[in-house]
Amino acid sequence: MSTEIKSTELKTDEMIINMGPQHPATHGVLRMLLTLDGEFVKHAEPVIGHLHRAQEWQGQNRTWFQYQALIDRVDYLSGMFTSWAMARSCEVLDECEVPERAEYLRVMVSEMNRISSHLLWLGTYLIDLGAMFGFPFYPFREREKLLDLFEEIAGQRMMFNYIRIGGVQRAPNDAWLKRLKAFTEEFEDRVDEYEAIVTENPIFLKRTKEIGILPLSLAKQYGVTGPSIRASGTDMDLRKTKPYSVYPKLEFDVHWLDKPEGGDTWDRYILRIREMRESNKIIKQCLDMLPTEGELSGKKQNAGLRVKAGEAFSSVESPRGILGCYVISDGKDKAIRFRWRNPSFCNLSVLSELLVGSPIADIMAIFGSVDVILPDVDR
Amino acid sequence: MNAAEIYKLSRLAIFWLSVTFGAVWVACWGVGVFIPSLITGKMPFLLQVDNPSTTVVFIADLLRSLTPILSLLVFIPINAMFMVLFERRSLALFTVRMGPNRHGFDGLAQTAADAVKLLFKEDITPRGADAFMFTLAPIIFFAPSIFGALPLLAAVTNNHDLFKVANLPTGIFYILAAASIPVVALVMAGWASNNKYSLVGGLRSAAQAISYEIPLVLSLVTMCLLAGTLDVVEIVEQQKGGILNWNILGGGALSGYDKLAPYWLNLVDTSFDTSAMFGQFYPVPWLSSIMAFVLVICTVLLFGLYLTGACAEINRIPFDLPEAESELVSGYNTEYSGIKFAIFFLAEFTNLFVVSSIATVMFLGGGDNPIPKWILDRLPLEPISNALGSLLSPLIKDLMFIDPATFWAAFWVIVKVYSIVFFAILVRGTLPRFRIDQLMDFGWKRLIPLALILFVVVVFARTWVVCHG
Amino acid sequence: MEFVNVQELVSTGVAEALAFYFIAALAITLSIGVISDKNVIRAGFLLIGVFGGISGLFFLLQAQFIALAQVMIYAVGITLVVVIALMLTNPRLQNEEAEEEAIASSEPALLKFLDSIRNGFPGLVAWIAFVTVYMAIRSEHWEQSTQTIGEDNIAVIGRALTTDYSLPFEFASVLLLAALIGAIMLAKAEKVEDTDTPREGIESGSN
Amino acid sequence: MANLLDRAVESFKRVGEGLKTVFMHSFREPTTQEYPEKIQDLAPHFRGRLALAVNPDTGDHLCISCRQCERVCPDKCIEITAHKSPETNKLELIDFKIDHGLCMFCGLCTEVCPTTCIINTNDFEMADYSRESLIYDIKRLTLTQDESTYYFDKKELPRPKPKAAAKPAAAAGAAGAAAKSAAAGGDAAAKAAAAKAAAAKAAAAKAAAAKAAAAKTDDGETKAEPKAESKSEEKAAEPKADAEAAKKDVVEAKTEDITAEPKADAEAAKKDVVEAKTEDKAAEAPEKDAKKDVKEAKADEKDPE
Repeated sequence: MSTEIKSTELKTDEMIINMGPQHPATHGVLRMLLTLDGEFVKHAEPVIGHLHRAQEWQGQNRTWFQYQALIDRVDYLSGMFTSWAMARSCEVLDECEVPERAEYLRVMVSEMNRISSHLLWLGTYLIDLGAMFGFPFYPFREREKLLDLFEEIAGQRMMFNYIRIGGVQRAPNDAWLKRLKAFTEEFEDRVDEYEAIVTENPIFLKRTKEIGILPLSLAKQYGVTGPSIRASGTDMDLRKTKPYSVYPKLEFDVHWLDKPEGGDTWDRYILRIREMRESNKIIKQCLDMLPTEGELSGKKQNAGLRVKAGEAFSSVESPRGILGCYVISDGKDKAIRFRWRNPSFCNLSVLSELLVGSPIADIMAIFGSVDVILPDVDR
Repeated sequence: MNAAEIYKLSRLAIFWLSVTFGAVWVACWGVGVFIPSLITGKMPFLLQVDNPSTTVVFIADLLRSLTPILSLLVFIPINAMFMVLFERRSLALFTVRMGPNRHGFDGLAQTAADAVKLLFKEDITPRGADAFMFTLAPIIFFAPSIFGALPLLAAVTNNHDLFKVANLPTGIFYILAAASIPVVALVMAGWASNNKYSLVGGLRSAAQAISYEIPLVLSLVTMCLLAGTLDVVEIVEQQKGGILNWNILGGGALSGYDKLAPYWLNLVDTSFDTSAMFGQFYPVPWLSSIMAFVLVICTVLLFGLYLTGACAEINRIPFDLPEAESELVSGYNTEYSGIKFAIFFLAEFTNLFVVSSIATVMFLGGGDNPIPKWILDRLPLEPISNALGSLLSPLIKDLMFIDPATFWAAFWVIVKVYSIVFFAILVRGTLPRFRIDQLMDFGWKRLIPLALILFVVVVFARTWVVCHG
Repeated sequence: MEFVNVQELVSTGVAEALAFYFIAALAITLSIGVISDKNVIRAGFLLIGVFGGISGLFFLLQAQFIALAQVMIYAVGITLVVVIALMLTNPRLQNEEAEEEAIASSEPALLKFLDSIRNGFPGLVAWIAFVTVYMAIRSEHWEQSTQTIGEDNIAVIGRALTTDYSLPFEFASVLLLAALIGAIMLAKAEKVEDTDTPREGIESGSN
Repeated sequence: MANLLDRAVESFKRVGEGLKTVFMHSFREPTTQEYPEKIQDLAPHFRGRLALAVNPDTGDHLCISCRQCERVCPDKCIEITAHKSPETNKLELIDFKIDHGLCMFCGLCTEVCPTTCIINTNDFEMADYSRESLIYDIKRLTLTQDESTYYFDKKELPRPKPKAAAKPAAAAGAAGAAAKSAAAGGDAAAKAAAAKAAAAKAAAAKAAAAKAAAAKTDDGETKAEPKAESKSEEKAAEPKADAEAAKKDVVEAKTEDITAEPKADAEAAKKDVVEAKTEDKAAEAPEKDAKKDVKEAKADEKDPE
């Protein structure tokens, strides 16, 4: 297979193609300015900003209580993590104790959210690769179950507003816990099914192996995090490297691949699959260890919520990587400055290096594999 | 157990197919048999004319000879409409959904509703497009799939008198030539749309079709070699007599075993020298027997090769690169809307039906009953068929309305064709698509060498075995 | 009951003649379109139609095999490849033409005259070729064959190709080779020199 | 070559496994529901369309015009109009508007509401033809009494205490508004009713009851009008008493609604109206036929629409 065509051999014209922002496979509104030589990318430039909603500015113009409700929308597939990152920064600032029960609930719902986010990624990734009509429905079926659970505990399916500064909003009832338990028990089998269809499928292997190789040094340069960098040969996972919440009490593995030359798209795929299984384990443990009684929040949840003056940064390990929130407060009802460190932005920016030299058909395979959520990029 | 949905789907298929086939047959009979017989005064119980004028005879002949074409023109689009529904319902089964079930009885009118909707949509021709070519492309795409299927008519109806006229001695060659035309339409559509994505889609489809036509044609040519003819009717005739005689199982290499089985199983008690007969089929007994099984393996592989090539030829997943949604938006039909898009859409399903029919005729024995004849003879079917025959004799003999052999041939053809279609849908529900260079690699480096090897092996093996003895 | 064969209907004469004139007219119209259409790609598509018409004429002559081969090889195979090669190599054909016209209009009269002679040269060659072929056809004395064509003439063709005419048959494959090489040459027509000057901005990474 | 064959066989096996897994799915029960026929029972805390609850026991409007929700709303989609009554020096609610086109259903307003007046219902079918019609005014926002009961029970909210010293005018106004909204905004009420699985059966009965109630309160209102001439003859001249009686009747009619059969309900409601009438001995009603009265009242309601 020759992926390099030299311009001296064949007279070809370069073609500039705008992929997106209305292209069906750009996951929202990414625009990619591609310079093509035949079918091969010579130069790729992601053009972002179509979804910019001034989320940081809004944080400075809304009270703490109001901003909690808005922040789920930054990364709409894993709203729990954005809420959590903000809550953690504010708790650090406020020196507020989070009750243990709330911590367990946070871990539980976050891991559920991690699974649901990865499930959606799995479905859409297979759509990107062309399995449009059958497989993508399976992960979505499981995701629906999780969303039902979210709806019951948080009130909505994606915009949770569940994790609050100081704790969580609501305690689950027994029926909910039972349903979650049932889900965790059948989920392993479901993942086995996905793997039976996808993982070793020869066409899938052909489409994903040996393409979009991301060397560790490049990944570090661009600040890539999450499963994408763990596929490139590092075990960086905040849950282990900088443990927070009740993660130290839980038993789980961080999967990573020792690949010095860098991981390809298939590696990133398999890591997400493994991560789902690990998250499932964490949820099971949380279900066993969750205290039945206890406070839900260390702070009173009302419109007069205040955070002490000062500045703080803290981060969580979201499904896409390290999600950090930097906040400055002067003790009044609004923050002075919010600054987000979004994993999708870094993961997206590495695309301009990853895509060069690959054919058009691989763009989607590579772009999908780094798992980018556009609102998370543009904020 | 999801009995309800499976039952609904089968009920839908049985209902629709029996109604459609019945209606098409009644129409064919009316135009092709009843009216010509009536005006030439040959219809029993009715007005008898002794010497019909030449004009009347000419009209009668014209009606008869036009019937096959008309039947295809009517049947193929209507059937394609059902295939769309069938595909959607089957995919719903695989994806634990229900599928369209609102319009009409169990969603029967869904495709019709979609077609009507598309009919009323604005028909947009993009600025800068070549309007003439843009309009011509869907027509060129759709027409060959109808006319290309013409020689198959006689093959699938057990060479019924009415459809005999549509047969050609070069049947399979004609079908292949017709099947190669839609590529022109796709390139035309891609170019005329004045859209980069469309253009790339059109070019891809051309590259793909030209590459995969080779293994496709080679597999069919190998089967023609085994059969010794290009005439599809003859190929079907040869395969008669149960599954062991079909081309998919050695192209008749097993017909010796098939014929000798009743003797070996002591079902026929004659003191017949079976070894002499065995020698007729397998001249060098041990080598020939091995070669017969080599042929079986080869033909099964050729069948797979044909299906792969056909999938690529009609742009179905995993070879749907010309309209790869995640890369090329919709490929060559990105700019199409309204009724032109509907024609493209229907033509894709028509093509699926035609290639499945070709597979049925070339590999699966056409309208042949899968049960070997010596088992069928032992089943107590004779009294039933006799009773039915005497009951329906006015319809069969006088009005020539029903031909039992044709009826069963059509029945089995539908079963086989829809099994292949179902398999194609299953594949569509499972596999991701290839990348274009991998597709080319797969075609040129795997399928074509495989086809050539199989061709050579079959040529050698055939000399040791008497096929279709 | 006897059913009438369509082929009989056709061979009665009138129907055949009508079909012939219709197809011939179509083919001639399309071929005029091929040489007169300024858009090369559209001309290519029209050429496919011309070959389709010719294949129809072969059908009328009961030469099914040749008719179908005509469709498969000429109409779909070769012409399509040529069209695709044109699409890939020279998409800006119309613009260049317009530029040339603009340049030509500003030239002095003598140059214009010389130019028109130069432009007329291919037409002249084509005309001479046509006249030659036409004369050759007219000068031949054509006899109506009394031999009836067998229903299954493929076997005859096959036998002929593998016995008496195997050498010409092999030579025919040279045609395909020529088409292949021609396509490559078309694509390779202009060799790009390795120079430091960037061709169109983006290549040098300025964008 | 052997390697190639191995790989081919392996690939076939994998593809076959995938095909088998997909095919075996066709024997599972569908996970989807046929939506308009079957509506999923939504979680009690589901954040759907916003609405204003009334006291499930008394029918009092719960809003105290404290404007907490208006302040906390991140989208500024709530607009409260209230004025301070000169007599009592207390806030009176005039109008309450929520722009559901702006609302993001975060539920903060429900969290801060001190009287659990504003709640998230389970209604999510809010599609409309214009942006303007997404702005709900107090009539469309206020729930009927039994809808409030339904949500109070479902969400397990504490029952509010009835207002001890409810001022007559305010009470009449609020009740009037509530009843009007229930009847006049007929489609809104019917929609809300349809959303509830429990209330689906009694929809007809409710509509009838609501109309009856409206008839009653309408009556009260006309009596309260100072301009009405015919009132000079009245024995029970106090409009306040009338209004109170009417309200009580409504309560009775509605509490019966919940248990009784739809038809019987309607009858009961009508009867109640009749009884109320006879007790009031309203002098301005010339006919004794209560049914006719109800019909007239219905016609009246339709007029403003």
